[in-house]
Amino acid sequence: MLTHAWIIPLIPAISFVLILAIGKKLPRGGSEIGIASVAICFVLALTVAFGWVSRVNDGTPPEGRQSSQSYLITEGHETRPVTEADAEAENGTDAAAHGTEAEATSTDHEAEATESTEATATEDEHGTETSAEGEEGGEEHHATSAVVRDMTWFDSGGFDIRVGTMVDGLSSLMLVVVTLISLLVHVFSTDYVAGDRRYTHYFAFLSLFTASMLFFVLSSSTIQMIVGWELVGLCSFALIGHWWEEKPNSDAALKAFLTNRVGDVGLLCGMIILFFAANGSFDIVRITEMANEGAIRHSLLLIASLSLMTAVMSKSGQFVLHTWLPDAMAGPTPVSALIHAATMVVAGIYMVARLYPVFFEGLSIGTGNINALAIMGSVTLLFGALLAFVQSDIKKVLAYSTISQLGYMVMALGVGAWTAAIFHLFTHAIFKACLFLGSGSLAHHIHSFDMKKDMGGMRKVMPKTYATFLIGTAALMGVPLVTAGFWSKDEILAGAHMLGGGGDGYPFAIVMGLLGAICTCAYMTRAIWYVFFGEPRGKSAEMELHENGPRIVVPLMILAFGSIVAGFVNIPDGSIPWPAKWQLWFEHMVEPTGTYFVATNPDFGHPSFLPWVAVVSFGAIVVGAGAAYLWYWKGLGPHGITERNRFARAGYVVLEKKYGLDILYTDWIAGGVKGPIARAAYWINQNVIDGLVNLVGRTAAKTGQWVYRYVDQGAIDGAVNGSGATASGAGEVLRKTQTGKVQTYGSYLFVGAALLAAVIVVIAS
Amino acid sequence: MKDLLNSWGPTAATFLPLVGMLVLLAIPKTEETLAKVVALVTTTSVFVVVVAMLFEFDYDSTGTMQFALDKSWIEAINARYTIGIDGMSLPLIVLTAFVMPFVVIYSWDHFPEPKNPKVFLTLLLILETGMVGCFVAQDLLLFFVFFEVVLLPMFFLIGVFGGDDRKYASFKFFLYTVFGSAFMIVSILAVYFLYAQNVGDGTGTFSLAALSAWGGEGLAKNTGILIFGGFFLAFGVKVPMFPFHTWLPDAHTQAPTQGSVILAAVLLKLGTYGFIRIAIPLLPEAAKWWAPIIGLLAVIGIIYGALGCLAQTDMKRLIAFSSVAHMGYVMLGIATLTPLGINAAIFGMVAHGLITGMLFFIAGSVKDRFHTLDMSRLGGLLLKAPHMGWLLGFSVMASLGLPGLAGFWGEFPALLAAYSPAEGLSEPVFRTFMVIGAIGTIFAAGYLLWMLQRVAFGRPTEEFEDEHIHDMHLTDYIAWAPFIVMIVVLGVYPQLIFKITDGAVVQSLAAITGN
Amino acid sequence: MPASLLAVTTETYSTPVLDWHALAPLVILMVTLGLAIIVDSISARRTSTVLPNLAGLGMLAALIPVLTLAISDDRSRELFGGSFVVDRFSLLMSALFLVAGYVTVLLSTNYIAEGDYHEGEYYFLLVASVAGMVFMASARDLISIFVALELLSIPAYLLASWRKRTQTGIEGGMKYYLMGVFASAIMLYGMSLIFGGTGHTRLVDVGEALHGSFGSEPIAVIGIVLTLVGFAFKVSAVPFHNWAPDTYEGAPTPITAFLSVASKAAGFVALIQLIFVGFLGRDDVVRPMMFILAALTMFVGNVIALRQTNVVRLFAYSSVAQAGFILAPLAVVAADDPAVLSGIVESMTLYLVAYALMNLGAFAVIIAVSRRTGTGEMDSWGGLFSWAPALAVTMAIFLFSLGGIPPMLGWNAKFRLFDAVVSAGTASAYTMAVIMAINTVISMAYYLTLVRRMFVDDAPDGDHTPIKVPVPLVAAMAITATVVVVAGVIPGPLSDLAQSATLAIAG
Amino acid sequence: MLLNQFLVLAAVLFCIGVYGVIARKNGVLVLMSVELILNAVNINLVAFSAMTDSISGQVFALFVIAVAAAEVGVGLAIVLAIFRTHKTVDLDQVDLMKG
Repeated sequence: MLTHAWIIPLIPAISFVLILAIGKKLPRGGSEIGIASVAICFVLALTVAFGWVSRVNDGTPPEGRQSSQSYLITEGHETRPVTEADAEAENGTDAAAHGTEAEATSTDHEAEATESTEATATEDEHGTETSAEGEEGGEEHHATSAVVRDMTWFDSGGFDIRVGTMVDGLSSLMLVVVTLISLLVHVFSTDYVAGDRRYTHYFAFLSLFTASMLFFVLSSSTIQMIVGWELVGLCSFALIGHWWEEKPNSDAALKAFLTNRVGDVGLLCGMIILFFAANGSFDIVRITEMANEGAIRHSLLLIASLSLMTAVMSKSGQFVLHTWLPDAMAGPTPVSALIHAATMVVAGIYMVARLYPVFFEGLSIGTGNINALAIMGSVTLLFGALLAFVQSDIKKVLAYSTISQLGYMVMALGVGAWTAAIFHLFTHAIFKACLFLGSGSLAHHIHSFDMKKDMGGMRKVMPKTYATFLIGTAALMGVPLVTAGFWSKDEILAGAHMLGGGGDGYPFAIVMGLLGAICTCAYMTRAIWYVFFGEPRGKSAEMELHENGPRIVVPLMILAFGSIVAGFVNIPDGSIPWPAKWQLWFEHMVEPTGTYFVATNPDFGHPSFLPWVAVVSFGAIVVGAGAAYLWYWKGLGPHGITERNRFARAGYVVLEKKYGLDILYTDWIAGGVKGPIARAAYWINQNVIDGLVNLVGRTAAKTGQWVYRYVDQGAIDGAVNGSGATASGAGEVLRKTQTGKVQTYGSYLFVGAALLAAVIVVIAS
Repeated sequence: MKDLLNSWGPTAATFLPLVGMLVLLAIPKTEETLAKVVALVTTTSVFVVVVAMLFEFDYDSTGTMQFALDKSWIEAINARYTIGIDGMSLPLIVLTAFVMPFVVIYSWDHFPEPKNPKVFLTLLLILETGMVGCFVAQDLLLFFVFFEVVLLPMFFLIGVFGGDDRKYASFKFFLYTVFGSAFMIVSILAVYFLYAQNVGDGTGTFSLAALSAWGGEGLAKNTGILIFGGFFLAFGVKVPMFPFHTWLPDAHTQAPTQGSVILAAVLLKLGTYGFIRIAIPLLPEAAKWWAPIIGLLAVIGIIYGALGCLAQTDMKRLIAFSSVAHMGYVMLGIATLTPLGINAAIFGMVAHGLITGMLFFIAGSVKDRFHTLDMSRLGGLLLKAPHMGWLLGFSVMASLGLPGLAGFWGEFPALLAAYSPAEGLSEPVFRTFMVIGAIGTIFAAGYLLWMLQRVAFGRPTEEFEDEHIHDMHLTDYIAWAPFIVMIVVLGVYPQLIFKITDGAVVQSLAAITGN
Repeated sequence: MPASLLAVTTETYSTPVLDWHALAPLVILMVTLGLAIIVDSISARRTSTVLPNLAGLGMLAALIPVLTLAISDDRSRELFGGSFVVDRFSLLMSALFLVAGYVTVLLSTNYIAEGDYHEGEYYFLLVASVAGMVFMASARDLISIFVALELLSIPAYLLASWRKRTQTGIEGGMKYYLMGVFASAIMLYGMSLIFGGTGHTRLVDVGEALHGSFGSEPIAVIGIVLTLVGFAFKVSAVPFHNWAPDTYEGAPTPITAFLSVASKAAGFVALIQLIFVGFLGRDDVVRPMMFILAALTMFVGNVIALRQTNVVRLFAYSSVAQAGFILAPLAVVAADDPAVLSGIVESMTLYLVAYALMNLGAFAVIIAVSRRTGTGEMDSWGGLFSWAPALAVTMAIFLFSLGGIPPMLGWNAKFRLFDAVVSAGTASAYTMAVIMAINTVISMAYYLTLVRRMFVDDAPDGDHTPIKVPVPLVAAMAITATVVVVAGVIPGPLSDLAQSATLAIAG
Repeated sequence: MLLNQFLVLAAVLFCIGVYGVIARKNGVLVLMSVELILNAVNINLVAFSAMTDSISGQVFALFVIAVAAAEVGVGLAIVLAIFRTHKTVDLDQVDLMKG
């Protein structure tokens, strides 16, 4: 199955076409096709994941997988090589990793006549190196290389541009996450958008999105990543603008697409630089290997990684280019859950993780104490968290929360905690999807997301939603030990302490991470208060509310369940009693060990569990959530501090903050954050950054108009028409010489002849 | 059959339309349906011939001239009727032959005012002869003749069947192009005589093969540069490159839909094709001197075209301006003088032809139904005519270079090539072009989506709220579907074109790349 | 003096052996002239169709010996001590004049018959003028050139004044006449200087003498320049062009066509003969003069044409500009490069043929259209396509041909002009080519204006009644349009013809 | 020496003639001026003929005389017609067509 992963994106792609073609005629408007296809994908994704797990565990592809493939429509020669691969793989048990890799690639060559021999050499070579280094390094598990299968996409100018699939732990994980969330969102949507006039189109685009996302995560070449990257952007555009009759919705869609295009410039440039840096190859394995081996100049890697960071900035909502993401909440809520929380927005994270050696070397992550990626992530995580404070729209709270959490992941990658980032990606996808779908469930009847105006006291009417939302929130806050969020966030913070020049790690990252954690707890507590406690307001008071049906609630429950258990796949050593076999199982399975990853880089490492980090982060929860609790439930705290003399307060802070966390909390968190800082941040966000974005748009349009009016129609066209007019004007002047008097003509004739004679006598003699 | 095709295929493809035209002339004016049938049969048979050649084409040697024919033409100056097809021209011939039948089908019930199908179809057929002729001609003079022949029917298409401002537009179109080609004549002759002096033992030649083989060796640098300048003017106007582009928006806006489609799909390609077929192989050294200038004008065109689009209120004019930007990518690819870049350029030509053609079809149909293209009066197309609205969205996405659709493979590889231009060209300069070109993609998305939003999204304006708007006709479906299919197919499997062009391009650049 | 004169004659006189075959075209024309007078005087009805038919047949008949001479052999026949030469060049040109004359008769038939004009004298003068032209094609002596010039001009003055009862008609004729005699007087003065310096009137001898010591004297330069000015007037080169627009406007339209085609061609024939047979020794004089004239003529003619509102005046300026194009190759004459020389003559010959065809055709359409509109104003051409599509298409063919757009004949001819210019390979040659290129574009602008009127504009009065075109006009249009299109697509035969014709003179 | 005097005479005549053509208003006088030029030419031709001892100059002169007669005949007819239509022979006033 690992070599046949290409089927997975194909299924939803076919489903997209089918839904568009015949969806409207089906009893359920095409949603059944969508669900079926995603369900199949999910099963296949699990198959791939199990395949990978077995591959890691014993270096042997699992038996009997072919049976599950037999129903797939494949050409005869496509299934055969796998059998051979399996057979051969059994022989090569001693040199497990090497053998497997070689077979995987060699069989591919048999299958694909178009495959170049050069690629074979690379693959084989890299398989060998992997196993060799694995033994030397004394790693406890075998180095397991990715299964790459590709074919020529096109040849141009002597370059062989290839397309294919690359299956390893990372992509297997993404397959599972994407198909799982997508499946649940599909199911949820059948109820949520029921009766929508574009029900069929909605499911069609969900299918297309799923296909694109799966295509993206399976990419074996960077050009393929670009393709997937843009296609998911298209789906995002289409789904944000799903209700395009209203201008704000289409505005938001445009904004999302255009902001992403800004980042795409970085993506294109970065990928182009890497293409030539790798001597003309888009192959991810090749690029990363060369980056790893130092075969690419550091300056190139630096420029490439900075360019690619722009792309991350837009796609993953990092600071400055994040403004499209909150606006994207104009789309249907399940879309927000799927695209704008769980999957598409982590494409940037995935891209960095996929090309990690480029960033690791380019930004000197292993040896520096500060780098652009870490700064971007940490600023985003704090900034996003602050912004979440002042939202009254529950989806916007979650959107800013997503930005903040994405900031965590980017920061984790920036400080070298690769696994932590991916682990957080995994858990976040689950609990944030849970929260988003929860908010959708809340708003399903009242059709409003305004916490302050239209919600309140909803825990009584929607107990199941309440429960799941609460679990999701707990995971987001990172309630220790029991929630998924705890384990992943904790690992990030621990990771920030791990690498860096002089063993100091990235101290600012830890600080920012903790501050972000406090804010996160506070704003989520605030949101819980507004939504579920107090008296019903607005629409929720006017309407008879009741819990939603199973198609909405069941996905919530599954996700809530996931929000708890997902953390236990990567329990660090020495934290809680846990079977050794399952300790760091996630890391073991997902983190690549081949030469295309930095695992062999001496600067790279893994964080160990740090109890004090856990304690501190627990403290952060207590502080954040507690403060918000006191503020909202008990009405405590200096309400209205913003009205008082800020200058005095500033002096007070400077003097008093060393006295302890409670002072810090009182003035900074509750008063400051809730008040001026968050508001200022929001003001900056709406007016400066967003304003800037809008300004750029407006300026472009204005410039366009100016250029068109003055340069194009004025100068250039003017010059052309002007030369015409000049010729015509000259004609008018010369016309005057035709006086009509014959003797004038006569004088022309004679003077002309005389002048000619005179001139030519001079010239010719 | 095969032999016949081998020697007479291109000739048949070129002159069948003329035969059709003669038949058409013999038909009385009142027999409109018969006229349409004749036109359709003619264009279809051209397409059939081209497809037959497509099957006969030897894809392993795309660099050699196939289906070649060499007959005497004007003996006095050694101009010959030399035609043939190689990998560089094949995609464009197929594109031309592909577009025409569907244009005729679209015309079935969309005849522009004044409704005179006979004249209209006659012009279309003459146009097809000119276009196919340009792509098959392997003799410089023959090429020039076809290059100019194309002008006449297009002039009348715009001038007689165009919009309100058609006088000005047709005039401008014609004069601009004549301006360029007048200088090309001088260059052609200069090449002819310099060949005679340098290698031809006093005998000049217009044979592209011979001239390319010579490649301007032994010429003074400035001579080459000036001669290239003549070609540059002619082809630059046709492309059109900034700052020779101002005829294009007017021509596009005023032309009837079919005219716009052909203009965008094929005519503009004559300019870029001229660059890669004639200017660069003939004068590789001069091309290197010109490349940075072409590149600069190309990226200026990209940004400038985009800015021009943002200022438009008329949908068709916006699409027209977008051509300036898109052809900028094509020219950027050409300016790199690398096989990668020129392959991308050819792909870009085909893709732009399909996509912009499609956009013009839609714009024409919108005009047909709403009687205006003023975007402030349009809106809610998706509500009024959902199928057309979706297709507009599709075309917009293709046009802004969405991967997976054809537009991307013209754009991205061109940028890719700009990173590493041919030897002797300044890398920093071209990398700057690359970045500017990449920034241009933002603008492309900007104006196209802006147009989509204003035309398709939202609700219809009061003016059209209650008016019945007919969604697509059967002829629309028949005419457009192939375009859409091709856009998707080429987008998914770009090798279809790259495989054809690669060999020929590599060979034509041999003098530059040193192979 | 008389004694010596007598002595000379008695010593050398012998009865010249006349080659009647070579003279046959002229003889036939002369016979036609005589017949025309007789028929006119005995014919009772003044509006009979006999005269035009007679004139036309006479010219066609004169074509027969031209053809037989052409196919007889390649030898060039010299008569009267080399003053009168019948070679391929003169034959081709004679044929051109005869065809042009015939087409003019076709154009005139209805025009003259329907207007209040004298018919008998008209055709008589027309044939006389054509005879002068045919004579010019063979004249290789200063005297015979002069006589031929006057023979073709004096009838033309009268023809141009044919509308003598209208103010414009006689005004145009007067201007043509006065400028004509003035120019020929200046030309004669130049010829007298050349004769004085060389002692010969035969062009071949003049050419040899110019290579000698006289050739380097300034007086020779003045003689050459003044002589050429006389023919520059004839081809209406700037600044000797002013008569053309006024005369063209005032003259009967068929005569306008005749003047702009045949008379101009005769001027070029004389120029070619003078330069290639006589003045080649001073190509350094001819080159700058022709460069200046050609450039000025193209620019001035084209630019003023842009501002014309009357179709006939537009064509007058167009014909001025076209003359500039034809002059252009003369700006690169190089005595030492036979390839260039033959290229120049060939291209000019070809262009003259092409120009004659397309201009005559265009005038045929103009006459046909003005039959209905009764005016030459361009406004009256609006929407021609809607009420006379065939006329509009035919006119468009001629206009595009004049502008040099493929696949019309004009394109090929113009290309050959470029070809001839560039073949010299000098800097001034390339400059001239660029000037020609720019002027091609300018000229296209006013040709297009007319096309636009016909196809894009609406009929001025909304009158769409079709037009009735008389048969002779249809014939004229059909002949010219067919040749223009066919020879444009297959230019081989015509250019072969031009090539063979030029061997004799430039060889 | 002798020749030069003839030539100077011819040149002076030529110049007078040119002046007359350009400056005189009366159409008939303009015709006469043209005749002056032609006569200048004739003097030249005959003088040269005598100097070079070549007969063709005299023949040429005869032709010129003959042709001049024909020209003047036509010219006078045209001037007459001008007078009929314009009621004047002042050439300055005959400028209906211009531009």
